[in-house]
Formats: sequence, C-alpha cells, structure tokens
Amino acid sequence: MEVLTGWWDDFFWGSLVVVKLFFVALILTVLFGLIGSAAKLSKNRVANAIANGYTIVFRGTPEILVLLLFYFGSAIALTALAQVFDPDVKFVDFPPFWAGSLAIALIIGSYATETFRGAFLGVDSGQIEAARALGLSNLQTFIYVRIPAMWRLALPPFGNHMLSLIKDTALVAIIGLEETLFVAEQAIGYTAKPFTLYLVVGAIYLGFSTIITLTVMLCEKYANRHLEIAK
Amino acid sequence: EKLRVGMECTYAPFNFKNENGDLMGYDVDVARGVAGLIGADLEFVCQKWDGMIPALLANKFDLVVASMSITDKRLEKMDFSDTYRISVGRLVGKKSAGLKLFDSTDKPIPANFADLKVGVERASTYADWFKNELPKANVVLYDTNESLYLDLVNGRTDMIMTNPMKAHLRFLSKEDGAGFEFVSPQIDERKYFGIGVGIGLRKGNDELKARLNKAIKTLTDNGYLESYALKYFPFAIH
Amino acid sequence: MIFDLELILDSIPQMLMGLGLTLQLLFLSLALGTALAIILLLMRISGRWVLAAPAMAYIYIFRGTPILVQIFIIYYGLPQLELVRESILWPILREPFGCAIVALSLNTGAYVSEIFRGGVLGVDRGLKEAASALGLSARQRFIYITAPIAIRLSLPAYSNDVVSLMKSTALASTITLLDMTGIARTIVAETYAPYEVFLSLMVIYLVLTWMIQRSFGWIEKRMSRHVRSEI
Amino acid sequence: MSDNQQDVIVQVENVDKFFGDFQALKAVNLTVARGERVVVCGPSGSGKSTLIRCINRLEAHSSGRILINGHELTDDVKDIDAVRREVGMVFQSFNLFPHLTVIENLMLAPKLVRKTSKTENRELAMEMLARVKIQDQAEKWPSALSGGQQQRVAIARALCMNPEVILFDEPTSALDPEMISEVLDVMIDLAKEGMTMICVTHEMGFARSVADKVVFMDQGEIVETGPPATFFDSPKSDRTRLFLQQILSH
Amino acid sequence: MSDNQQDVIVQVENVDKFFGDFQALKAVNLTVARGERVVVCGPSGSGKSTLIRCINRLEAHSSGRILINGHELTDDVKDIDAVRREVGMVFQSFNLFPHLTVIENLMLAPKLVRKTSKTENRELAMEMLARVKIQDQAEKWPSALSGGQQQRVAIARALCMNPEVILFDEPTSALDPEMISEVLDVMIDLAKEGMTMICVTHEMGFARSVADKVVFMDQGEIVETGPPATFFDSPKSDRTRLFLQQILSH
Ligand SMILES: Nc1ncnc2c1ncn2[C@@H]1O[C@H](COP(=O)(O)OP(=O)(O)OP(=O)(O)O)[C@@H](O)[C@H]1O
Ligand SMILES: Nc1ncnc2c1ncn2[C@@H]1O[C@H](COP(=O)(O)OP(=O)(O)OP(=O)(O)O)[C@@H](O)[C@H]1O
Ligand SMILES: [Mg+2]
Ligand SMILES: [Mg+2]
Repeated sequence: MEVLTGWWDDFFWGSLVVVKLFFVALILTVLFGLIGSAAKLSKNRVANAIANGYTIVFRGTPEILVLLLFYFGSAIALTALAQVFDPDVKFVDFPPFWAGSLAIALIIGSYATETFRGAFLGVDSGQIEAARALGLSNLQTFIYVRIPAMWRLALPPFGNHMLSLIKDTALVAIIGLEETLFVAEQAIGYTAKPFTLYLVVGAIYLGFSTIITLTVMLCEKYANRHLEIAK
Repeated sequence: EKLRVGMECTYAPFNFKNENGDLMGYDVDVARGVAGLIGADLEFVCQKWDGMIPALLANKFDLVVASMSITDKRLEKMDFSDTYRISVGRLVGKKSAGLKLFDSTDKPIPANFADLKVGVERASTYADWFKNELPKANVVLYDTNESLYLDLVNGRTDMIMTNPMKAHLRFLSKEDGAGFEFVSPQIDERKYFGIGVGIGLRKGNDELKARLNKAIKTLTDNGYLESYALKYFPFAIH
Repeated sequence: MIFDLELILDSIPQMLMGLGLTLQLLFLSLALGTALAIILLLMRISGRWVLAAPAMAYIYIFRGTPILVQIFIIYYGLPQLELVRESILWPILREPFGCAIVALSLNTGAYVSEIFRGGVLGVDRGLKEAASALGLSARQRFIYITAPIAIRLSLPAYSNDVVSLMKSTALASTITLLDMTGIARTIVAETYAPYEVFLSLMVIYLVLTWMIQRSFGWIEKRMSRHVRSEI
Repeated sequence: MSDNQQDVIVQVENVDKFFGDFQALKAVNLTVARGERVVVCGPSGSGKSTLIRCINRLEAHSSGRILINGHELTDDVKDIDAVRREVGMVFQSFNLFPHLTVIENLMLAPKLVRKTSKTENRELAMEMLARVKIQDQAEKWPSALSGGQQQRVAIARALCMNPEVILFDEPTSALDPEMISEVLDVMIDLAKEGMTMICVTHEMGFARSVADKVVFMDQGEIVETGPPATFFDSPKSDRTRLFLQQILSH
Repeated sequence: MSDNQQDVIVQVENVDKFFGDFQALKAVNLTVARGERVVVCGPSGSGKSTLIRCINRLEAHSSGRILINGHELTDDVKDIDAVRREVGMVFQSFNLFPHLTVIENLMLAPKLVRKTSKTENRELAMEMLARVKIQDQAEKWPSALSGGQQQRVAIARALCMNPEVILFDEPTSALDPEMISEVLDVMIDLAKEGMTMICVTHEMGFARSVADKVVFMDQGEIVETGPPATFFDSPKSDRTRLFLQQILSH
C-alpha cells in the first residue's frame, strides 16, 4: 500500500471527475431517453425515423468508438457549425469533459429510450381508459397517470443503465480526461505497480456501483410503496 | 496570450506527473522556458499519444511539446519549430539472450528478428522504422510507453524499441530493468527520426513559429537546455 | 470538412482484416461465458449457501466494475504476481488474445447468469407445481419444464448481451490486439484522419449488430411458435 | 327539444363499428331514458363492451349517430369532454390508479376536470365512499383492498363526477363469488335511487330483479330486447334461448 | 390392513398447516373412500386449496398425518413420488406446459415417471383425449385452445397417470360462463365411471348432483360435512348458512 502514498489525493480528484461526469451524463441521459421514447411512440414518421436511427447507431457502435469520434469530431463539427453563422470564428473548443459526458449520455440515452418506451407501453391501458372516462385530458392523463405508473416500471432497468453509465466513465481515460483510471496510469508510470493500482480503480468503481444499487433499491421501495401491503 | 500545450503526461522523464501531481520533465521545462521568453501563459493538456496530432489539428491545444520527432510524414500535416533535442531509438532486450541482431556495419539482420516480438508505441517513429526496414518483424503496438516495460518484464515481448535516454532512466537503471540491456546501436536514420525533436504546431502559424524558433535559439545559446537536461540525465541531449 | 474518400476505400479492407479476430473474440468468449453463466446459475439456485454466496459475490464484483479495468487488471496486473507467472495458466495469460478471452468470458458469464436467472424466475410457478403433481423429480422438472421455458424467456435479453459483448471486443485494442478497432486506431495514428476511419468502422460494427439481431430474431420466432401471435 | 325527447339520455342510432375489416357492431339501435336500467348480455365477443365503449367514446363508432343528453358524439374534443362528464364508467378490472390512495383516486378527476377546491372534493369523496359503504378504507392503497372493495371504490370514483348515466362493463366478473353480492348490492341501491344505468353482466338474478330492459347481443347485433320477465321466460329468438340455456344450466 | 381400511383412499388426520405464524389449517380431519366424490367449499382464504395441496404434498403439512392408500406422507422422497403417482391434480389455471403440444403434454409424465414406451404412451394419451372429447386437438399448442378445452386437456393429462384419486382446485373458476359446462360435463362423466374425486368448487349445481359428501371450510377449519341434500337444505351451522345465502343469492 505504500506505493499509493502521495497518490490518494489524485485518486480523490479523479473520483470527483467521475462523479461530476456521472451526474451531468445522468441528467442528459434522462432527457435523451424521454425525448427518444416520446419520438418513438409518436405517430410522426420523421420523429420515428430519427429516433430509430439514433437507437440503432448508438446501441450498435462500441462505446470506445463513439467516444473517440466524439472527442475528435466534436470541436471540428462545432467549429464548422459556428462558421456557418459567423465566418470569422476560428475555433470553438469543446472541452473533453463535455465531449465525454455528452458521448456517454448519448450512448446510455439510446438504451433509456427503449426502457422508457417499454415502460410507457407497460402502463395498464385500463388505467389510461379510466382516466379518459373520467374526463381527464391527454396531458393530464400523461402527467397524473402515465408518468407515475411508468417510472415504477422503468426504475429497475434504469438502475442498470445507471450502473452502465458509471462504468462507462472509465472509458473517458481514453480521451485523456483525468479520471481515476488515468490517475492510475500516471501512477503506474511512476511506481510500476499496475496490479495494485488497477485494483484500487476497481474498488473505487465497486464502491460507486454499490451506492447506486442501494439508491435504486430505496427509490424502488418508494415507488412500490402502494404494493407493499399486498402480499 | 494563452497557449495550450499538449503532451502525454506519462512519458517520464520528458513529461510526467510526480506523486504530488506536479507536471515535470524535460519537455515541460522547455515549454516553460519558451513561454517565458515569448511572454505567454501556458495551459497543459494531457493527451494520449495516438490522438496527439488529430487533437492538435482539432484545435484541442496550440502546441505539441511531447518529445515528438520532426518527420516528413508529420510535416505533411503540421509544422514544427527548430529542434530542442535529438531523436534516436534503441532496442532493449534481455541480457542473457545473446541476441545478434546487427551486422558490423550496424545494419539489422532481418533473419535474426524472426520469431522475436518487439514492442513499440503505436504511431511512433520506431513503429515506422520497423514497418519499412523490417516489415517481417513481429511488432506489437502499445498505447503508452510504460506498458512497453511492463510487458517486456512479463515476457510478452522479447525486446522493445524506444528512446534510449528514457529507457536508461526509467527502466535500465531501476530494479525491474536489472536483467536487461541495450541490444542495438543507436538508430537515428534521418528518414525516420528526422532531424530531432521539435515543438509541433498547426500549419499557417508562421509568426508563432518564428517566435518559437527565436526562443529555442536563446535557450540553446544561453545553456538553458543543457541545464534542463542535467536535471534528469548526466549529459546534454540537444 | 471534406471526407477523403480514397482513404475510406483504402482503410475498410484493412480494418476487415481484423474482423476475423473480432469474431474469434466474440464467439469464443460467448461460448465460455455462457458455460460459466450456467455454472453460476446452478450455484445460485442450488439453495446451498456455500455455493450461492460465492456465485453472488462473483457476479457482484464483475458487474460492478468497468470491463476496461478488468481487462487491465488481467493483462497488466496479474503477471506482476509470481504465482500467476508460474501457474499452468501462464501460457494463456501470456498472450493478449488469451487475456482478452479470459476477461470477456469472466465478464459475460456474470451478466448472462443473471439473465438466465431472470428467465428461470419467470417460469410460472403453476407449471412447476403441475409437473410435481405429475410425479416428475426436481431434476426432470428443471430439464423438461423450467429450462426450455426459461431459455425462451431469456432470449431477448441474451441477444442484447451478445451485442454488448461484440462491442466490448473493441476494448481488446487497448491490450495490443489488432482487432478491427486496433487496426483502425493504428491507421488513425498513421494518417491523422480519425473521422474517415472511425466512421467507416462504425458502419462495419452496425452491420455486425444488425446481423446478430436478425439471427436472434429468427431464433426467437422459431422458439415462440407455441405463443399465440395476437397476445 | 320537446319534453318527450328530454327524457332520453342515451340514443344510439344505427351504429356500425369496424376494427379493420372486422365488424364488431352492426346497425345497433338503442334508446335509454332517464332513470332507466338496461342490462346487456350475450356471448363473449358479441360486441357488448364495444357498444358501451362507443357510448363513452373510448372507441369512435364508424357510422350512425350516438347522442348523449342531446349532444352528438363527434370528433370534436370539446363535446367529448362535455359528454364524458355526464357518463361514468365502471370496468371489469376496476382500473383504480394504483399509485394513489382510495380517496386520492376519488379526488383526482374533480380536481383536474371540475377544478373544484380540495375541501369540497374531499367532502364529496367521503360522501361517495359512504354511499358504497367503504368510508373507513379512504386512506388505504387500492392494492390493500379486496376485489369487491376495489370495485366499490371504482363505482364511487365514477359517482364523484356526478354523471347522468353510469356504464358498467361486467363489473362482477373479475370477482370471487362471495364478493359479487356486495358489489351487486351497491348497484341495486344506485338503481333504487333512480340512477340511469347500462350494465353488461351475466348476473341474471340481478337482471331479473333490477332491469327495466334486457338487451341480448350476438355477433355485433342486438338480437332481442325486452323486459326481463318476457326475456327470460319466453325468449323470441333461438339464439337467445340457446344462450340462456347455457348460462343458466349450471 | 383390514378389508374395511382398504377402501379408504385418502385419510387426513388432525392436520395443522402453518405459513409462518399464520395457521391456514386447523386440526382438519377428512376421510375419502374409494369411489367417493367429495366437494369442498368455503369462502376465499378458508384453506381449501391448502388442504388439497397438502394431500398432494405440494405443501408439507405442519402436524397430524395424511395417508394416501395406506402410505403416510412424510419427507421421505421415495414415498412422495409413489404417492403422487396415485394422486392426479387439476388446477384452476390449467398449467399446461406451453412449450409442448397437447399430446406431448399428456405423454411427458408417463415417459419420465413410468418409463413406458412411446407408442404405449401415445395410445394412452389419445385414449384419454377421447375421454375428454378433444382427440382432434392432439397436435395443437395449448395456447391455440379455448380455456374450456385447455382444462379438459389438463384433466386428460392427470388421467394419463392412471391415478387412484383426482384433486380439482376450482377447475372452472377461470373459465368464461359458456365453457364451464363443457368442463363440468367431463367431470360428471368421470364421477359416473367411479373415479374418486376431491373437488374444490363453487358450482353448487355440480355439488348437488354429483357429490357424495360436501365439506364446508371456514378459517382453516372444517365447519360442516354432510351429504348434499342435508348440506344445502338444512345446514347446521350459521356460518354455512350465511355462506350459502351469499353464494346462491344472485
Ligand atoms: N381494439 C380491437 N381491435 C380489433 N378487434 C377488436 C377490438 N376490440 C374488440 N374487438 C373484437 O370485437 C368483437 C367484440 O368484442 P367485445 O369486446 O365488444 O365483445 P364482448 O361482447 O364484450 O365480449 P366479452 O364478453 O368477452 O367481454 C370481438 O370479436 C373482438 O375480438
Ligand atoms: N404460500 C403461502 N404463504 C403464506 N400464506 C399462504 C400461502 N398459501 C396460502 N396462504 C394463506 O393461507 C390461507 C388459505 O389459503 P388458501 O389458498 O388455501 O385459501 P382458499 O380457500 O383456497 O381460497 P381461494 O378460494 O381464494 O382460493 C389464506 O389466508 C392465504 O393467504
Ligand atoms: Mg367485454
Ligand atoms: Mg384456492
């Protein structure tokens, strides 16, 4: 363990990067998932096609490839876009943190799209009919009946997506963001003790995964509280 | 003026982080020296080697100060300042192996490379050299310099080709490297290793390039480069 | 930005040379991982604590840490241990191919075993009771009733896992293997043209994903003959 | 509107309903007067549910006219909402909102549709729960109730919107035998209070004692209509006779 | 074993059954003779299913003794298997194996348990399908059949093991009204052929015409036992009377 002396603070800052990545990407993931599932469920053919293309591409491509493409491509694409509006713009930088979180969110968001879609479809149509029979409008039905019923169904698979999300943050080392795995590599360069250092990274991620699992369990308990009394 | 500088941050002793997280090394010192002379603020960006040039071209940073050799191929895509250190390569292998790889004129003997695995960094000048001079050699590509030593010790490769200064300092002089030695003469064919290591920048920045060259000249003339080198090596390397 | 068409046409055949390796990684680790998954499943449902607990711990650890970290620990870390270098496994772990197979199989095994367990739990209890009432032994119940139904139930999730395994093979490029991604990264490093190369690679992976999904769709259809289509 | 017409609450005129190529309703005519109790029966798949779902416009009919209290059901959203407020519906599978407590189930629609105040809604809800004799369960989750209790809550929920007519779609067929009578008792009470009801059910005892009119459907058509006494004791059509035989034989 | 005892097929002696703290069966005694037809009724949760599941040892009883054809049900695996071969069971939800065709459903247990030849099994299966009047469906998947047909297949499947006694747990309560009688007809035929049956059901018409003995359970106890005539027309206990009132009122 003395090989780790002096590296603990680096691991702490690396973990902080992981946590920040996680939360930013989580919010974006939910956003992409909701938009994607709404597009898939809508009767609009263009929205359908775009959403289908989105899930096919991001679920079928290796994460590392998406990340590399995003990292290299984002700045150039963004610059090209900016130059359309203002030819004088030389360069728009896309910080690796944002490239990383956006890439991860787009990947996991494509999975969340399917999850949310399934959950919306899984809401008992009888409840929706009951709401309509009571005179609730479509929007009211959506907010007061479909979303509360949907999130209970979506939570278990979404918990799994959150685990994939936290683990995908390890990939951003490949684009040079200084998270825990990158810290470990730097430390290995100095100490030549890869086994110990990779184990530390593994343990850190196991810790994150445990926290997420427990949180999801609590949320599920809350979401299912109305079923608890029943056997 | 603010200049962003790309480097690997894992290529000791040229650019690396110590246990306190401070960035240091010969490249870092050169970059700081140049910045002082041209009056710019620096921001260091750590970047994996195989994405170094794409990242420069994508404007992730403005300069590459990462022990990058000036080669014709690279010059097609980017520009370089004058050199601030020499560029050579050398093979490292097991002491006991008794390898005879080069003839008396220091030319490699291709037959003797058969059945041997050589580790090099992906997209390095060393990889280029092997590809052209010994196309039949069994070359294994690594993402970082550090993994070269790890796998050499683990026995996954029979030898590696890398920068001899680095190999000496980071490996051969350490406990891990005790059973290993240089198994080749210095290889510095200009065709591959160019004229040395320079500061990389995007094309079309001639004004910046001129300022860099002037600063490097000052550093060389006034003995700064030598003093940087002596912090890590027992000799000057420019 | 104008794409270099010549480069794309040039690099696709090169990358396809890595297809063989990608497929070897996929099929070998799929077979080994599935076998491991069945063993883990039997341990978990054995009802014996000494068997179930290690299986649970194993699954927990391998699902809770990033596969990239697992690959690094196995490839760079394990050889640090004298024990490993002197073991009979060394000829396998010495080779990056062996390490990749080991890492991918161990990881997939954990995931697939949970998928199978979900399938087993999804088998209607009434069917098992009916089988007991007919006098079938526990082993017969598992082989003739639970397993065939559970396999069909697991199939969609299993096919998803095959796709993610296929994508995970791309990580083999981080331990010196020249699979499709490894070759692509080398081309990028030589040509400094990531967009052309990575986008072409993405298309190849999408075709692979599509083929996997089609195959499983076909298998699922065949296995679902007894399920009424209108349900 | 003449005095005579005012007494008609539901008027179904020559209604067809297609699902794709399949015709689920064939030229159906039905008139229900204020205060009338109509029981609809018939074999599975005969279009009973489809008919009352069209009356509530959970399905849109394909041709013909449906008038509720004089308003015609068209695609015009405003009209549908207005009509739905006058028509309550009770489903076979209760369809309580599982994430809301019993009283929240009752208060939701008044809050969102009528926009009445919370106290008012709560009072109304408690009153309706009392009417179905279940006020002590107000704070429970639906899943904690027995099937019979859930169905009574569903009836109370429909009553909270103060509808002119209530539609029941096999309200007791998902219930255990002992619970059937508790729900039928509530329905009988409603009938006694003069509520207009259209009820799909196989409970022939209920039909006999409560209905003003029994409607028998088969293959999308109304085959026979009549007061229960005539219907049960001297059915006119063969199809009706066969059906009654099957239903009553065991 | 005396001649007299040989005629007893099922003997339940003072059986208790606990689920955790909850007592589902309380000192239950029941004797069923060869050829006897017993109907068990009672409110939901009274322990009817638990009782017959214990007789088939799908549940293990907590205390007391259960003897099938003289063999006592204990934890001893060999005995249980021997006993199960003599006891057939038909469930409320049919529980046909969905991945096997109708005839494969019937042939599975003979193949695995009796290890008889395939031709023999097929012949037997076809014979049993004929007995429940459904031999033309032999090659279909269960999901392609109606509920009533599925339940008849389930009965045939139980018959294939040539059991001494068949247990039925509410065999008709998951069926649509029109299908109930087709299943009851099959059960009546079985009864006429002298099959020993224990049947949980709420079909009081069936009980009245077929049963030798009706057993009424409430809260885990057997409250009343008697021949159908006495049971229905002059029940002794208040609880029975109340239950019959509820069941028969509608
Ligand atoms: N949404 C739908 N799409 C297609 N066909 C439908 C739809 N809803 C009902 N049908 C068909 O219309 C016919 C009438 O159905 P309906 O539900 O009205 O019958 P029902 O008399 O209520 O039967 P049950 O007693 O089984 O409830 C059936 O053949 C049914 O399959
Ligand atoms: N596996 C179990 N674990 C705990 N409690 C159980 C279990 N099975 C049954 N019970 C309880 O035992 C009691 C009797 O159940 P049982 O299923 O025998 O009733 P039943 O008379 O068959 O009712 P129903 O008519 O609803 O089928 C019920 O209160 C039930 O909740
Ligand atoms: Mg219906
Ligand atoms: Mg029961």
